[in-house]
Amino acid sequence: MKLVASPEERDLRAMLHDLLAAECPTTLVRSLREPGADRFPATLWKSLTAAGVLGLPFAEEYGGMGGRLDDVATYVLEAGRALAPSVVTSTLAFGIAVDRLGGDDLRARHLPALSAGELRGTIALAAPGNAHDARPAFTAQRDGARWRISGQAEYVPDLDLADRVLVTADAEGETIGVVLAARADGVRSEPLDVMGGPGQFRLVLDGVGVEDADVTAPLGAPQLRAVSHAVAALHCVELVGVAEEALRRAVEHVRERHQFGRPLGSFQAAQHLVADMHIGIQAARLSALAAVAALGRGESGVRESAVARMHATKAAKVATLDAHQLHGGMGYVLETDLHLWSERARVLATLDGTADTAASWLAEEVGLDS
Amino acid sequence: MKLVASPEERDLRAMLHDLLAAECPTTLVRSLREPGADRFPATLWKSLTAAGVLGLPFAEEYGGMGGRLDDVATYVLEAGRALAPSVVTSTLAFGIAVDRLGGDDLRARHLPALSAGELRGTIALAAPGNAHDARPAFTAQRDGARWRISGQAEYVPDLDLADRVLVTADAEGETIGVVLAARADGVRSEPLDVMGGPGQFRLVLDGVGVEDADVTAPLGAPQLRAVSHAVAALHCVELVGVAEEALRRAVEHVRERHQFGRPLGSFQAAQHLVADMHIGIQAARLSALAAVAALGRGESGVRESAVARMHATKAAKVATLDAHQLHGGMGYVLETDLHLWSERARVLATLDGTADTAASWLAEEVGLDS
Amino acid sequence: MQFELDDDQRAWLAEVREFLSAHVTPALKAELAEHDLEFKGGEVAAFRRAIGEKGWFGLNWPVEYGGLGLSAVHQHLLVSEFEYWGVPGPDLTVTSVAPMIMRHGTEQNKAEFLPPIARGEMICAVGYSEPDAGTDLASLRTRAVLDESTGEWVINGSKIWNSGAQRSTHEWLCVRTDPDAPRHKGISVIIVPIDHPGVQIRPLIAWSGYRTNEAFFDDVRVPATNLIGEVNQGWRYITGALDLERGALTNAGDLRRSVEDLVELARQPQADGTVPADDPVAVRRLAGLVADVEAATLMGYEAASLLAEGTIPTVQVSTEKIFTSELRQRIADTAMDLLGPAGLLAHRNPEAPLAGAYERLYRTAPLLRFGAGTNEVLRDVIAQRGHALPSYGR
Amino acid sequence: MQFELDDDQRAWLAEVREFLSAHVTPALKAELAEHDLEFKGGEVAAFRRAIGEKGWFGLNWPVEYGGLGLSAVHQHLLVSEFEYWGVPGPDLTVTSVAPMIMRHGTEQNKAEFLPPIARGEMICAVGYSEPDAGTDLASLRTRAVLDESTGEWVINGSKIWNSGAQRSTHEWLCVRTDPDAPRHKGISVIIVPIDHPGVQIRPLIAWSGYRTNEAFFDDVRVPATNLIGEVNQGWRYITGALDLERGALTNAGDLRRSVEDLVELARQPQADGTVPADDPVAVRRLAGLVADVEAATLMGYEAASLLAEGTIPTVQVSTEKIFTSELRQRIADTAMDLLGPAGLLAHRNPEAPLAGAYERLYRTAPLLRFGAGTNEVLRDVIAQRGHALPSYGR
Repeated sequence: MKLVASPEERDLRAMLHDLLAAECPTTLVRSLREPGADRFPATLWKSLTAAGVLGLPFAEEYGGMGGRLDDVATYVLEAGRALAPSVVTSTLAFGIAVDRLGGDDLRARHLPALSAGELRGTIALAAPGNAHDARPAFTAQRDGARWRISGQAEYVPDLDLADRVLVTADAEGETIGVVLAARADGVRSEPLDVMGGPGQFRLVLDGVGVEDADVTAPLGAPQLRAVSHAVAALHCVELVGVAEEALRRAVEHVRERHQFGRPLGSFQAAQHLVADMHIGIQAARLSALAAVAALGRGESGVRESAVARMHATKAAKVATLDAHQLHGGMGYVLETDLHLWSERARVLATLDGTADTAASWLAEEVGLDS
Repeated sequence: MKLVASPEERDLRAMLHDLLAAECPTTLVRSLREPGADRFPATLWKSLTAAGVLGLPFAEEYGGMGGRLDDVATYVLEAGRALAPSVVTSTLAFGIAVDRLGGDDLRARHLPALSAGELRGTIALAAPGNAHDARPAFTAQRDGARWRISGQAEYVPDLDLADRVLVTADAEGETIGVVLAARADGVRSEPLDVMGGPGQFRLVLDGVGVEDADVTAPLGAPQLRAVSHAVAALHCVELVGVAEEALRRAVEHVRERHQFGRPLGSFQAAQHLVADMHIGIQAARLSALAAVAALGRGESGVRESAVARMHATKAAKVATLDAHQLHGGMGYVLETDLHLWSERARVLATLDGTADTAASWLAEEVGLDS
Repeated sequence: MQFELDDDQRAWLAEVREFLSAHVTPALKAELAEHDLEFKGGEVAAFRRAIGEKGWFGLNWPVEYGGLGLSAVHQHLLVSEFEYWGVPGPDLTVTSVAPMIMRHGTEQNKAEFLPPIARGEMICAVGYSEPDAGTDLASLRTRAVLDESTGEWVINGSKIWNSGAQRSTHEWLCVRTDPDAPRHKGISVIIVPIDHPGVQIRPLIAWSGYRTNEAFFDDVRVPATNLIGEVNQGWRYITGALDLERGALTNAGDLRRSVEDLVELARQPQADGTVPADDPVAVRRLAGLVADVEAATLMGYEAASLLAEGTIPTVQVSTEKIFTSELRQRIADTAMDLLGPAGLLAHRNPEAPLAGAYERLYRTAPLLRFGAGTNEVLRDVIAQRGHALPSYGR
Repeated sequence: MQFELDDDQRAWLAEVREFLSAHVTPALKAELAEHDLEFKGGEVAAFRRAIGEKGWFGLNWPVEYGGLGLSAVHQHLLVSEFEYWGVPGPDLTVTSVAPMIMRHGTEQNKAEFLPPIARGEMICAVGYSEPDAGTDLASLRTRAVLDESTGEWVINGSKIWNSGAQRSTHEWLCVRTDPDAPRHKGISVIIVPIDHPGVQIRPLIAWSGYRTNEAFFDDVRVPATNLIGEVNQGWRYITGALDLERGALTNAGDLRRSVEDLVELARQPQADGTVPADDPVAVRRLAGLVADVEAATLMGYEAASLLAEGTIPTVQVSTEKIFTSELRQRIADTAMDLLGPAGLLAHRNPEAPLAGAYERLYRTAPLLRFGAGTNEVLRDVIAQRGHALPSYGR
């Protein structure tokens, strides 16, 4: 037990921080969400690929960096601060799912391309609003040598940018993972206009044909949950990054802005808002990293994931809303950008499950389910 | 709709405030809770009787003042501030129950003596911790011309000081009210050592015989709840008084106490604690008085009672605990008395039901019971 | 205290509701959903005319100023009901500006400005805040200098959060008229027609989608008689107006509607078949909101009752403002939690629950925590004015 | 970062648990329930001797001072585990006073005081606060004057919240030695044997039932060598000790136990047959507490990890102190809500759930919100030291 970042962890974080500061300014973030814009951040993607981000957690034999899930968390924390486009995390989530659920063949076919930045992916593994509910949304039916996949899933992120999507399907009582080409025949994608702009989709599969090679062995619920919780825990880390940046901006504002002849930040009420944001973020940061660590170690991690979500959703919502309070009107107009973090916080605080949802996972873990 | 106290209401409150300030100092409050002390405040009782408090809500034909339930609230608010012994409220609750549930005969036999300060009473009408649950705790069996009452109830206040206790009993499927002599044969009283000292009792009835004249006509649940909610709403008003006094003491302390060369009360953090106590108390005060008014008008008042409890329990707990925070060590030692209010707050916040319990009443009222 | 509406109040509320039943049409609601308050002409304009015809813009003004002479409680009932129905009612011009003109204006001020306000023809944007002075109004720097030769005030400076300027006829403008006096002493209020040369408006779009403005004043000239009341006495007028504004902004009519709608929504099956109200934890949170709206409603009645007695209930209105603005944020957050991912859907999405009302409320809610006096400053007010705690030198 | 115990830490924890299994007897628990920490001799005294024999009073002291030379993480694991078992472990004398003597004391200080502390023979009451100076320590007025003729310090004044003085051997006393210097500059620390003539102790009983004291010093004389470190440098020593004290006070071991016990209790039928955990709202509140205890535990590990690296983690410890003290109050309040009227029963009532533990916790909890630095001052610390916000002149 040693809750201090190692020099390597600090270096990685600093490198990613600098990279994103240089190549992911809010002008980029904003331009990607303009109506009709190309949502793919090509230049940033290239830099992140070059920095090894897309291959961070994968074995070197698949072109990866051989890192731990904790290293992905280091990236995701900075991604949250910079509001880096979610296609990076979605692609990493796809890779993690393939790595953990697929066999050697699926890994070998996808992870090298993914690590090289040449393949983009996403997943539809858990129920919207409940990362713990990994029941398959689709059905798979034998059709000769192929499978026919049908059904629909909602709130699938970055489906518009993905080359591949990993879904789960009920194949006559067994759950299998299926890797689909996102633009195959019978795949329909409908945008869902959510807070903060585009990025979420309804995925409708109407008898899409896949080969056996694109299908995993039967999967157990714990195995599936370990993946959906790992992704959810990474989103918790992202929430922490979002919260940290909202706090940083608020602090910067109240240091500079004077009212009543003194910096706003010299008022005790402002300082206590900052302190409370800080406390909430500390709880969220430690518990989110603990969840990633547990899931990275291969544990079920449900307890840690639940704790992380309960703290991270709250910390990010409070930090962004209180950042608005500290900014006053100055943070409320669109041109000052703060709302971008507030929206990301509220969206991420919803998709894998709210604090109440996570509390139900935790209750079950401690024997309080009735 | 006019939420400003009338001159008459202001006068009554001022009179009661002065009376209690003079005759109910904390030395009295403290002496009544000493182990082995006589818990009856004889001198104060006399003054309150003379001031008409014991007859406030009863018709003049029964020796009462012909006031409204709102007038009782005016007393109870001041009683909360002064921590006036609960035997007064318990006796008023007994009177209100007799008045509302009994016939002319029961009223005529009890209310004049009660108004004259010659009779003390208490009630065991609702389940402990749930004022809305008015199912009878006792059973009544015919025994010739008499009834035999058996069963037990807990957290009956001031049973040691009461001459009469009104309970409800299941008489072969119908619920009846029963007025018992508190020291009749077969009545057993066991003290429950609760936070803040003596005052609550277990009442055990073992075939106690009563005459028809001591029994009410069959009562419906709404009728019984209207009484238990009226008493609970008065307790909410008492909680408001408790909170107001905790706030007053805290404000006085921070005005006088200097730290870092200035009054504690000049720190913005202290001011915001005070402001938040104030806000909570305002919500509690208005909703508690609204509940008393609704129940005084003869409405079911469940909604208002629930709202009042949700606000009053919270406001009183927060106000007392934050008063401790503002006092620091000075309010934490027994000799400075603050804990007397804190204990009263926590006890009253529990007995008729917690905020969560009250929320379940409210949910039912707005059609959210599932 | 009387916790029930009396006969007169009940009749008044019935009249208001009858009016709303007749005039709140689907076309009006559709226009509001699309354009908020920003659309000139059309359904909202017609609705405003209908209000003017009832004389309700001056409902609580004395009869001598063309008002109906009704009480602050009538005003409160009307405003809350308009909020409940989700339509704009009497705005700050009639609820805050006009009362200050009545109380402090010269006879000429009253004669010149009150009748057009009562008819709904004169609408003021409120020019208090400046880019470098947000909550700290007293440090404002917009200057007005009297040109003795022409008898005109010459105004230079700028204002921010100048909401509604794009559909207003005048500015109720706070200016510094004595730069040498202590901060609070050299301030005056001047009425400036918005179409005057030298006035320029630049839109600012808020997170809520609401449009507010910056306003610039470049050698703007108005007659000396446009000064309200006495010169250098403006601080009193604007603090009085602000108290009234807070009162008007903090009714809980819209919050009551939000919570009622949410309770109803929670009882319906969602797209995935689940019913939010089947979850006792969701029900507990809803019950908390219901209880809070009840308290907020009572706070509103109390403030109105005190106003009707002739006091400006500064502490009560501060309490109500803090309570309702923080409640608004709780409602929005609870609603989004209860609705889950579907709650993220924005209002143009046909599947959005209640046309995305709560997604929007989440974005709208922050404003009232810091607007109209930050909740921090108002907490100071409660402590200092309500409990005589010493100022710490702000 | 490593989120698991390593082999060494696991072995250490096993050793601590083995010790506790052997020594935490029903007799010890009974004495603690009856006498808290106040009882001289008896089971608690024997337990303390057993700790001393393990060398655990100086477990994280350097070997040169008679310590075991273990890390702050070992210390943290031990203290948390002792808290979890509900028994007193190393107290402030070893966790805060001794480290300051090691860091700042003269060679004679170290030789004279450290060995008896390590043996558990010297126990200090901490004399900081005075009746007129609570949180504002720097305004203390207890005076020490050096009598050049005898080479003795002569001490006059009084202290409050002098906890444990009745079972201590010495005072770690904060005194003013230069009345003319600025507030923070003229302060020194002097060790005063408690049985010296002129020292008087008056009990103060707290709401929790805990006994603390006022201590009076009337011409008390001690040798000049009882001064710790250098004269007029005491402010540094006590602020350092206070940071360590906060760290020691804010472990969440007892809170983890409280929550685990409450979860267990909630699953049992109460006297009236109802099971609290059948209520999803109760379960939701319990889950919140479980999540909070996990976060508090991680905060404790983080602070210990930083301490082990040689930094005094002021901001982290402030965060942890605020979080755990407010959590303690939530646990107590939630428990009482869940238990209903039975939760009001005090500990001598045989029917009280868990011997009235939560009724008592409700009374104990307020202390740690204001004690050891009020949470308000510590929030200032987080903002000012953690985020470089300007001091407002406290």
